[in-house]
Amino acid sequence: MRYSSVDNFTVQELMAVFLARQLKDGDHLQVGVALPVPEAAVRLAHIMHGPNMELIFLGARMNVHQLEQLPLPEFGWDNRVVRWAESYSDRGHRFDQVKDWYRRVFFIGGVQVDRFGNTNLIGIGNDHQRLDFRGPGSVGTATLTAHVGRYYIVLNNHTPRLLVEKCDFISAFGWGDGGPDARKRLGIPGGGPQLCITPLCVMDFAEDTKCMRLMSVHPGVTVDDVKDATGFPLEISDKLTTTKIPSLEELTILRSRVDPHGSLRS
Amino acid sequence: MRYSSVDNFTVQELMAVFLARQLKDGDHLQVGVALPVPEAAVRLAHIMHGPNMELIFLGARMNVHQLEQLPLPEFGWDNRVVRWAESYSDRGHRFDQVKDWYRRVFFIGGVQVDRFGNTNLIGIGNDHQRLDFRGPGSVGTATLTAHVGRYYIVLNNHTPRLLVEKCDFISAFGWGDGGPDARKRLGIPGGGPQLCITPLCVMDFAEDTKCMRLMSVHPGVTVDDVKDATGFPLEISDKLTTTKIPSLEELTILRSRVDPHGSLRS
Amino acid sequence: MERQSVLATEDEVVNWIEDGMTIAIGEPAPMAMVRHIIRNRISGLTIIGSGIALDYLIAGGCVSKVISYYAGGGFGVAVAPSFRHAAQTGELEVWECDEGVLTSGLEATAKGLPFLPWRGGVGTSLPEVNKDLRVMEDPINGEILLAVPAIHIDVALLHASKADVYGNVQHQGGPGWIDLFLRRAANRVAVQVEKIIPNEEVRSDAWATTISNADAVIRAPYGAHPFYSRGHYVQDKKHLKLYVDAATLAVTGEQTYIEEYFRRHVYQTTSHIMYLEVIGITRLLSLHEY
Amino acid sequence: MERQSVLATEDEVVNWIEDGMTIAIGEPAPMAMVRHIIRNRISGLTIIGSGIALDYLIAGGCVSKVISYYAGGGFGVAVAPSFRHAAQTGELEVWECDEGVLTSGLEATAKGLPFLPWRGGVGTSLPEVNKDLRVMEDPINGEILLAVPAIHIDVALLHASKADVYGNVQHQGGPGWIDLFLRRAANRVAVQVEKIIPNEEVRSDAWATTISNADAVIRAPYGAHPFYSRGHYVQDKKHLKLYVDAATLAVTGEQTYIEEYFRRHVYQTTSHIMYLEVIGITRLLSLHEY
Repeated sequence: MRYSSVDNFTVQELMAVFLARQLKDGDHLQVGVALPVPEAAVRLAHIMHGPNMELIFLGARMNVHQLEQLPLPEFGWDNRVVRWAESYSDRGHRFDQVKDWYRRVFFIGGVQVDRFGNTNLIGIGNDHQRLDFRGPGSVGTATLTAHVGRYYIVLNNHTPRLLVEKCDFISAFGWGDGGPDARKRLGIPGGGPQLCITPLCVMDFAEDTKCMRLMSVHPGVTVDDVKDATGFPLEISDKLTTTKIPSLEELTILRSRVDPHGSLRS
Repeated sequence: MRYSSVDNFTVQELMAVFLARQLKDGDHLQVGVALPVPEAAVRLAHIMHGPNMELIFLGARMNVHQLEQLPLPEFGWDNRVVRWAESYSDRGHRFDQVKDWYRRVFFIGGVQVDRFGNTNLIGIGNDHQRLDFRGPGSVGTATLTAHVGRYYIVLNNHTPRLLVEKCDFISAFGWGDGGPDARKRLGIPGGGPQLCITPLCVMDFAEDTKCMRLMSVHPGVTVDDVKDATGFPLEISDKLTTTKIPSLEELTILRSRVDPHGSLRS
Repeated sequence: MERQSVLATEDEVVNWIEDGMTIAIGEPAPMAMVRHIIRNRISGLTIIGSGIALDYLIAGGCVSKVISYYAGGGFGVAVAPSFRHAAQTGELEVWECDEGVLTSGLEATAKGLPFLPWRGGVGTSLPEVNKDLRVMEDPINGEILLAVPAIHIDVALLHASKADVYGNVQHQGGPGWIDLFLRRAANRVAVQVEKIIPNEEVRSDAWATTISNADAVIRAPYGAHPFYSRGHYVQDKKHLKLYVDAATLAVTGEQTYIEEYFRRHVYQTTSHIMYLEVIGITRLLSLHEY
Repeated sequence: MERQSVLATEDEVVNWIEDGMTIAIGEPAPMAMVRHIIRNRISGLTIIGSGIALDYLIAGGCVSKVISYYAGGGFGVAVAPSFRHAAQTGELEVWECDEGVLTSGLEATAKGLPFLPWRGGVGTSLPEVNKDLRVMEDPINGEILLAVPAIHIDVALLHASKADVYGNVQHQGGPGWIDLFLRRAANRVAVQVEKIIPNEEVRSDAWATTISNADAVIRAPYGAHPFYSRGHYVQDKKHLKLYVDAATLAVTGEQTYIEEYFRRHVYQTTSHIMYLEVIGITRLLSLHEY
């Protein structure tokens, strides 16, 4: 989706800039494969306000704040990103220091996401051994979402089939059946999903119920657009706003230093 | 103890040569700190008949068959031995591959050793928090003896206080209360202690009872010498022999290539 | 007496593999050996693997069960096509897990334990769809955890930069994240390498040795093609698209293209070197990393 | 905005340490910090450590409990003298374990788990003399194992070859076997190093980085003296014998020598550099490795 504003930015660019603003200096940022919006967001944040961020890609740890360009990888498994490494984050034992993942920030998608931020990468259907749609699998999401300090659900689409009342399977536990102690009751230490960012809007989770709640709509999108595209009754924040558009500086840095090849504009 | 044979070898040399003969090509040999007899034995075996042995010292793995000299380390923590390393055996995760320890051979001492080959490095006394003699602690012996293919008890002394009916504490499980299935009953996979080698004799473990049994006495030692020095009633093998003395070749290699400074002769 | 070399041929290693075994496929993908398994029409395997490399073995008819945390696609498909089809029709049993659950099972084996506990997956559907996982209470604080059973591997196949003939392997740019877990849990491990190096080079930087005592080392330059090999080449996107398109068509009933793909790249060749001849040196050299 | 340095002084790090905390001492021994703890008369510590380095802290009056797998001696004594005496009189609580039990407890913490199971120690006295260890049946096959509770560390103190100012540490000749376990289980880690190196040198061999995100890096050349530091110097046997003899006499009631030892090497100095001046450059340079 391309906005016809003065800046003529795309919704992917809007999402990346929004997400970059959520990231704090000192965060350890782990991006999975094939997620260009978070990939761009962590690079932009690192350049703009995160000299002490740590970027974790493909098992390598890096701090590349001083580099002139931090271009997006050409494809998911582009190992050239490890040329920036200062160390390897796992050295053959990926999960030997999850204790310190309270500093980590993670980004997750899904084939289904429910109103409590539980996500499904297993598949759609009733019978696990004969699914209607077989998903790619959980990757590391069950483990990462259990331990990271906070995470963001980032979706490339916003449809009623994707944002559902209840996932057929849960591969990453968000807020379970709801309530602020949903995770604590199960002894899950990580801070849980914070926001869900889609091409239409940004949703947070209501403090008391941990139900997904419309927080801001992107420029040109109406509340009804979002409601129609969502498979569950959506709460609306009483502070509902329009998603803040990228500043000139943000967009300039994004395009010149992070996404010179225009991946987010195609 | 120095024998007045033609070769004039010491009992430490006798023990080292005997032990070297027990080691097979392909064995992975792990020697703890401050055990000069096993240190010498693994080097001698490696040179004489073990081109595919692996020597493990201080977290380093090495195969040094081709070296002219494999001198004993000057002291226990002599890190110069790691200069021969081909890899590090643990890389910060010492116990992440115990599955393959069936290939490992280990050597153990103790402040007490009982008739079933259980060993004690914790201490002597009744009250653990107020011991009569506080030992150095278990090091890695509880774990190693549970998993290694086989191990040898090697003692610098042979006294009734050391070789006891029952250990005050057991830090490494040998054959428990006896019987060939003592280890299997507890699900302990390693092959257990094979021999106990002292300055007086070599003892094995009777097949049916797993009681320590006199297998050979060193030259000049009588069966009564051993009985008097042992704190439990000792079985005598019906194949009792005298420990075979070092050959000229063994002693020459030991002295010229393994122990040029004469640690085992002092 | 001499120290024994473990340098081996593709044929020697494939002879270790019997129908029905559990075989692990590392990352970068050991494609020379993957193709040789397909070429030898081994079947009924349980594969621990991921992504498109896993898909090759499924399309090649070798697999009845997968232990997989991820079978993503790329090149226009979200999920590896043969995996997706076989899983949906029920031809393929899927042992559902995530990375942390899988590595716990692999670590249990390597540590000689029947299980390891893990927290990741608590609250999810994993213990419902995978009955081998048990929800347990920890014996000390009573916390809720998953008990993951030990996962055993008959043969692990890996790809790396270099090794000496004694099985000392050194990766450039770090090993793939799962390779050392697989190595530690496997009864036997065979490592394809870009280059054989002298033992002296190993000793000159012993800390760089990532695997010791490999049971076999196979010389296989460009052996991860069409995937990447760190320090050597990037993945061959054109070739991968060719495969993915052919496999995607195949699951819709049009077998011609995948049959032609396998005929040309697998069945008509008898070795990795012949495969490289089919790909051609021009294409291979175009895949340089920087 | 700039990336922050974690370069710290001995004083800054010792200020993290409060009476009664659990402090881990790596190997090679971080003796500059060990001496600084004694100099600052911190007490009631639980120490995870081993050997003579542990003995210093006990002799220095800092320790009420040890989590130790090994307190061997050397230089004429079989067991570290102050440890042995304090353990025998009951002044010192000993959390009895072996290396595999200890690392299981450290790994549990690092993995965010309340416990880990371990087989080593089954059948031994360890669960009798250490009530924190529980004999358990595994929930899958019913095998007998030990459940080892998570062991938490407030501060881990380590010694290494080199680090950049951002906390990327590289060991020469491998880290001590337990250091990375300690690092992963610790809330904070401070690493003494022989040398500070530029970040570019770290990047040029990222695989050599053994610890990242150290909370503090302390420049301490010869900082492991009188112990060894791989790649730099061997242990100072004469000096260690001096200490062991003094400590051995002290536990027989003759305190003069140990008091003089501590006065000269710890209390009369205020920093590691002053300590090195006491030892003298001639002695230090005599400890070269090869």
